[in-house]
Amino acid sequence: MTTTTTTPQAAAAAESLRGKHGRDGITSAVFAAVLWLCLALICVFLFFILAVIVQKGVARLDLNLITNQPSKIRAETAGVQSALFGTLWVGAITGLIAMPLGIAAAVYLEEYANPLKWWNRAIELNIQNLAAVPAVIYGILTLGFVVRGPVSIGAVVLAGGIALALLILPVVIITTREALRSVPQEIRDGSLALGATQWQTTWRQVLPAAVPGIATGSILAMSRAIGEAAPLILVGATTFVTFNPDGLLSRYTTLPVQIYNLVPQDRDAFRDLAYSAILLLIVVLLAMNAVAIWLRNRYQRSW
Amino acid sequence: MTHVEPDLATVPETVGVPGAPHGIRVDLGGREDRTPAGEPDGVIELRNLEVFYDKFRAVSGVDLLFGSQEITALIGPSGCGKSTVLRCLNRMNDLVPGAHVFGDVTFHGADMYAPEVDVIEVRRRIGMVFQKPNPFPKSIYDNVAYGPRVTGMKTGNMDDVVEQALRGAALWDEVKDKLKQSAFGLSGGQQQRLCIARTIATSPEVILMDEPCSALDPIATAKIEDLMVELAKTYTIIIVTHNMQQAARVSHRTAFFTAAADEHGQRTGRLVEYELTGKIFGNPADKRTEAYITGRFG
Amino acid sequence: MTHVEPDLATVPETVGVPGAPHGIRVDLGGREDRTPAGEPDGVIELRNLEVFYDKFRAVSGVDLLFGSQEITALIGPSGCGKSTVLRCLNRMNDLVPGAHVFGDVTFHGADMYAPEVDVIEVRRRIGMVFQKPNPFPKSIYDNVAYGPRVTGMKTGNMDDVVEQALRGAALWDEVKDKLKQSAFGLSGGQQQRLCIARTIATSPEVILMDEPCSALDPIATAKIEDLMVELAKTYTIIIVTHNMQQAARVSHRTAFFTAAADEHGQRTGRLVEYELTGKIFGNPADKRTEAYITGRFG
Amino acid sequence: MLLIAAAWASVAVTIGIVVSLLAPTVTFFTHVGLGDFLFGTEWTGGFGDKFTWDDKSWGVLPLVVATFIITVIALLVAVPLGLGAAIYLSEYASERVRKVLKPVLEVLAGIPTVVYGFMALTVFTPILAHLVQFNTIHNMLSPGIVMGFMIVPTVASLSQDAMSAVPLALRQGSYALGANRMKTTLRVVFPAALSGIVAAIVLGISRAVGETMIVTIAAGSRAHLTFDPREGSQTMTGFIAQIASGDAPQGSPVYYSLFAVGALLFAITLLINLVSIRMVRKYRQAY
Amino acid sequence: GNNNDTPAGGDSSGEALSGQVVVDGSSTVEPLTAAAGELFKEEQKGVDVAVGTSGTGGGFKKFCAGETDISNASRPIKDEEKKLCTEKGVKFTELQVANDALTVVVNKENDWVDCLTVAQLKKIWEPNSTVKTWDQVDPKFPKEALPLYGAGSDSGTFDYFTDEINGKEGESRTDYNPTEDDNVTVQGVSGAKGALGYFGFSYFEENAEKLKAVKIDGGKGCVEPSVAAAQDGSYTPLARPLFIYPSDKGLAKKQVLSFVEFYLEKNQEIVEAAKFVPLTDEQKTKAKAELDKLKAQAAGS
Ligand SMILES: Nc1ncnc2c1ncn2[C@@H]1O[C@H](COP(=O)(O)OP(=O)(O)OP(=O)(O)O)[C@@H](O)[C@H]1O
Ligand SMILES: Nc1ncnc2c1ncn2[C@@H]1O[C@H](COP(=O)(O)OP(=O)(O)OP(=O)(O)O)[C@@H](O)[C@H]1O
Ligand SMILES: [Mg+2]
Ligand SMILES: [Mg+2]
Ligand SMILES: O=P([O-])([O-])[O-]
Repeated sequence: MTTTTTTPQAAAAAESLRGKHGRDGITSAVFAAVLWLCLALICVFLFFILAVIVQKGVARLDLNLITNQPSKIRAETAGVQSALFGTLWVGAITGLIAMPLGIAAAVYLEEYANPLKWWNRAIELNIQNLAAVPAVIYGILTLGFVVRGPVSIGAVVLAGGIALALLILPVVIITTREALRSVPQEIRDGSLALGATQWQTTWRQVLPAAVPGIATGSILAMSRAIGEAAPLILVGATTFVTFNPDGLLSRYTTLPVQIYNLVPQDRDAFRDLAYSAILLLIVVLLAMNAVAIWLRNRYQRSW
Repeated sequence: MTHVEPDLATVPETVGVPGAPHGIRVDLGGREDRTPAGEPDGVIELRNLEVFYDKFRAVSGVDLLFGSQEITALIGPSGCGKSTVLRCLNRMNDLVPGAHVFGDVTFHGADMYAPEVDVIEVRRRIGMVFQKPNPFPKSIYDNVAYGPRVTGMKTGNMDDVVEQALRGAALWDEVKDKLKQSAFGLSGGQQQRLCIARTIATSPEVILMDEPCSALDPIATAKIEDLMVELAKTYTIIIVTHNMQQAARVSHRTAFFTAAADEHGQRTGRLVEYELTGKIFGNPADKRTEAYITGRFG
Repeated sequence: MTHVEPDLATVPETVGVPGAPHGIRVDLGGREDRTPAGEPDGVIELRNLEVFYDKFRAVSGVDLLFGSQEITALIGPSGCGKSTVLRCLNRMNDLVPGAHVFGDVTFHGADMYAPEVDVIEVRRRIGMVFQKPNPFPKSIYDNVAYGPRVTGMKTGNMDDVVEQALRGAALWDEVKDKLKQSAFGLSGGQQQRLCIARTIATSPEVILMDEPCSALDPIATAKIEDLMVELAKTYTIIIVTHNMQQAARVSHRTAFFTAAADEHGQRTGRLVEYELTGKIFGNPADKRTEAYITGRFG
Repeated sequence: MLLIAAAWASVAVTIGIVVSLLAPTVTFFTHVGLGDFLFGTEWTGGFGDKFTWDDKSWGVLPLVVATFIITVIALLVAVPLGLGAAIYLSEYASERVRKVLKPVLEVLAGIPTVVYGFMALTVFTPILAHLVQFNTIHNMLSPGIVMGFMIVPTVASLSQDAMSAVPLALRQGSYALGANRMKTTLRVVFPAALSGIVAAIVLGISRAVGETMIVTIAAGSRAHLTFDPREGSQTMTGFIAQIASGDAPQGSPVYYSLFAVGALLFAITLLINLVSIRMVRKYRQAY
Repeated sequence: GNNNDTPAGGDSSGEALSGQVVVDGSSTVEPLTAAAGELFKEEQKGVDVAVGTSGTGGGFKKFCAGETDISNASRPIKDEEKKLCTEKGVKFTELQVANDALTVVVNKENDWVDCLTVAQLKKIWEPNSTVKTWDQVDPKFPKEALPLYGAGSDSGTFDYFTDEINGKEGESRTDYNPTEDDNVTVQGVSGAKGALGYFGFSYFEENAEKLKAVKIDGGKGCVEPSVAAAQDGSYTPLARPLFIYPSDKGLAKKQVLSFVEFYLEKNQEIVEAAKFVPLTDEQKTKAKAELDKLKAQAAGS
């Protein structure tokens, strides 16, 4: 495409188009480099943390970790089975409480509530606020109402599940609403125009279409819950437990709580164990995140 | 959204309408002969219809009588309230927050907005097809069977119902081998016909269509237009369209709307002219209608 | 997006074009007399232009010579590649991921795509106005001053530059008292003129406009059209429009594009006819042009 | 109806929080003046029931200041990094790069805070000790920095959403006037997305203020008024975690102080959040 | 599980037990009870021992509320606590399970201090103490900052230390780093050259390579903390007994009684596994007698 600059006039035009913004180009490049550096730094930090954990944790990442119970005597073969099971129990309870409640609330707000009514707006604002309330506050709430206070079930696994369910409830509601909102209005109109009721439309069209979004959001919320320690320490997850929970009213510990107790331990063997437990927890969480991402990519729909 | 340019070879040849004042050529598809004369034999009637969205008056003072087994086209520039009027006819406006409907809307003479009326039944008997094909994310079969299922219709064999509806929508031959496949696999025109089949499956009397072809290419458009003409033998059809050629080609009667601003700058849609389609395009009574159909605005 | 219905009183009366084959009435706004004869005195020239979006060939084989201080209209059905061609003219296609431009694009004979060309300079000298008015969320003043500032133009007093540009866009009187107010407070038509002022402020030679009036009401449209005619005394203007009446009213020359599908179903845009506007609307050489301007497709 | 009940559950939770915090807090303030609480500079709540109402050592300022300092440090890390990353992802990165990097950021947000806490204590504090002279292993600098990285995804992801929501037309308008990418980003996109960006930062602040494990582990449990980030000091959340895990005897002053601090924390995050919601509302229809 | 408790009564030996033993209280005693629980589980697979660390004071609060079966304590129960338990109808028995020597520790690199007198410790720790650097303790010491780590106020260790050093239980300066978790003290002291802290002997033993124990001069010369010194009483005033307090209600459950029996009978083995200071023969005999009384009680009820 360089055959055209023949006439003197064209040569002048070509000259006039030539770069006058060289310095501009340099600042621009520096700016891009700085941005790139920001991302690089974040990634370096992440990989550094993961590397430290893997390096220190891989030594004790053996079968003992999940087949054995914690031990004060035999640091070298101690495991975290009770904590792993505790985490699963608490996670399951959290999910069973938060998901139906959160999804139901989201369906109400998105499909039924009249957004012009003040009380619905109040609920909405309230949920946004709850999403920013610190986790320890949920711990205090559960401690005051469930562990002691009116319900008084004590420091049992159900109480831990309730604390975490309250914590992620607003997140589940918000992400579910997002998912419902992304189901196009045409689907609803189409169903209603055929004579389906609002409930049939919601149950048979909107919810199934929103399942991937709801699942993704819920999994991310659950993975946040499973990594939480602060509220559980408040509601009395016990530190030394050598048995797996066997019911809703069983005492328990969870992986984050166990890690909280293990890492600063004096014997190196315990610290290695702590890092393995961290590794185990992160593997569980990354697996959950991966499922969420997979779901998102797999079912992402362009309507 | 993709917008498809017509393949010229398939655009039907148009014929000049004798007496069209400025020579604009509309194609009446050889259907002038079927044009009913005089007042239509009404199925749905609007009297002094007025619709508000909150405080905003979207349309006002609309009187219309829709003829049975006819195709009525609603035309007019964007924002003049065509869709609003159409949504009044099967109470879809109930779903729009803030929408309020005043005036009389009667179906075979019965007030459609009376408190005792079952809105579900209204919607079953007055079906609707939308601008963008909106199949459900289900199989083709389930799309068609959805309406009969949710309305609890007493149908014999569901397979038969589905086949009937798909045949009615001129889609059966194209999909009969892949009924269990997702409806999203169909082309836009097929999807729109599927939506029509879905509507037919609930045995409605009236079918409302809001710009049913505006997302389709000319070939698909031609198919849907043929289908509409076919369906008009059984159903009453009311169609909103932006495409005047389409209105001219398929409809028996045409209602032209426009929106005029009042002293406060509020723009309210009004019915300008309602006439046999041949008359509207051949010899409009109103200057505004003429300006619109000759392409000077809109 | 609101779409405004025209106030009929302001739609200019049209005049029949003698010899227009089917009586379509186009308004040449009394500018036939200015129509230059023969080959235009070219500012930008396209030779054998071909544009791909990834593997998709959007337009192909376009040869065009845009005349200096003329208004050239690009018309054609949706998807025929008008916007694509327009974006080649100031290298906006560089920003579209996957877009590749082949063939020659010359500006005063100089290759616009040569490696040593500063694209910033190209865009400063070949301004662009978009379909939807897109003022920045800044004050009116800052909107106009933005271009000179970011391109580091050596201007004297910025206030003067802003005033000149706003006057050039016939907006000064309407906004001179509220220069510090947000541009979002302006009406759609004013916003579009602001965008034109913004473009003028960088002293371009050419102004590209992609359907600049399609989001405007008829009054605003009329103002912009008048402005274009005025601007054509100083600038070279290339406008994409869907509105044939508009093309007929303002342009000196018209290029008609269409897109035809090849054997694989790939639809590639091609230039059908490029002629003086009076000729295109009065006596098109190509059957497809005729079909398009008589409203039979598109 | 069940659905409505579910929606009201969120309100019930709020009422529960307020009720569970309010009554003990009121009791607390019958003994300690609000002014003494808010502006007192000495906090001995950590000494549990050894202290009585008369000790006049219920000034919450040390906890608040520590919370503030750590939050500021966290923001100094999170805001530049988060915004840099957001701008890169929104304006510079290709779709493919974005698809890879966003999940990476999410991983950062998914790492349990206990882990961050121990990383701060056992890895970052020793590294920082090469650069800064610490008196104790507990300090506010290290948890602040680590917390900053923890909230980077919050800031980055929401800011990126805000910037991506800026209409393409504005960018095109800028490019067509001859602006380059940097100028378009800084002068058009960034200002247009500012309300969303501010909201993202505010959400980051409320996460930092409410974060517990990192500070409990790495900032120590000594509540004292200091503005020196090289020293450790207990934060509000740290105090709550310490007392609650030590099981404060019901009825003792420290038991009530737990709720008073909890109420203050709740009030602060509520305020921050209301401001952010207001801000988003106000500028939402900007374009 | 907690719902399959085995009621006590009859001969429990050889019989397979099940159920939970819920223990809370002193963080000093926790490793010992946890070790006992672990060893017990080898004999009784069905019994689960859960051990919490709320501190001696915190533990008694739960204990008296009936939430736990056994409370660990690093000091004898106080009169107020007794009263609280009586009010709530919780009866209990005190059993000594080990000895301890409260150990004052400094950083390994601290080469200026070897022995501290009680008076010097008091100067450092008394309420409103203004000591901030070592030279304020003794002009011979360098001017090195003196960060302090100590037990949290819910702990028996705090009560014991303040009582012995400052002369009144609970009296202490407040501007130190209080913690229920002795590992934090280990971290803190090993992390700063001038730092000083105190905790139980077993914690020191496990961290002997990281920390340096300070000899204590209680008036009879400098004495190093050691097993022997703790047992023979020469390590004054910081040698102390460690206890468990089973409740009568707890002992009514077979698995709890059996656990307590095990705790005392296998005391030597448990104490060694957990690296604590064992009981003297005299203390053992006393504990045996208490145990027999309990057994008789259980058989009688
Ligand atoms: N849900 C709504 N809330 C508020 N105003 C509405 C709503 N729907 C439509 N309107 C307004 O009512 C007027 C009529 O709208 P309507 O959609 O009926 O027009 P239309 O003729 O169908 O236009 P188009 O051809 O663009 O579809 C318009 O001014 C529109 O902005
Ligand atoms: N960014 C893009 N990526 C891929 N394909 C594109 C892109 N932009 C346009 N196209 C395709 O290129 C063809 C020409 O598009 P273009 O926008 O130039 O048409 P147009 O004539 O301007 O149409 P309209 O009148 O609808 O604006 C169309 O088929 C369009 O789908
Ligand atoms: Mg409409
Ligand atoms: Mg275009
Ligand atoms: O935990 P303590 O042993 O110090 O009570």
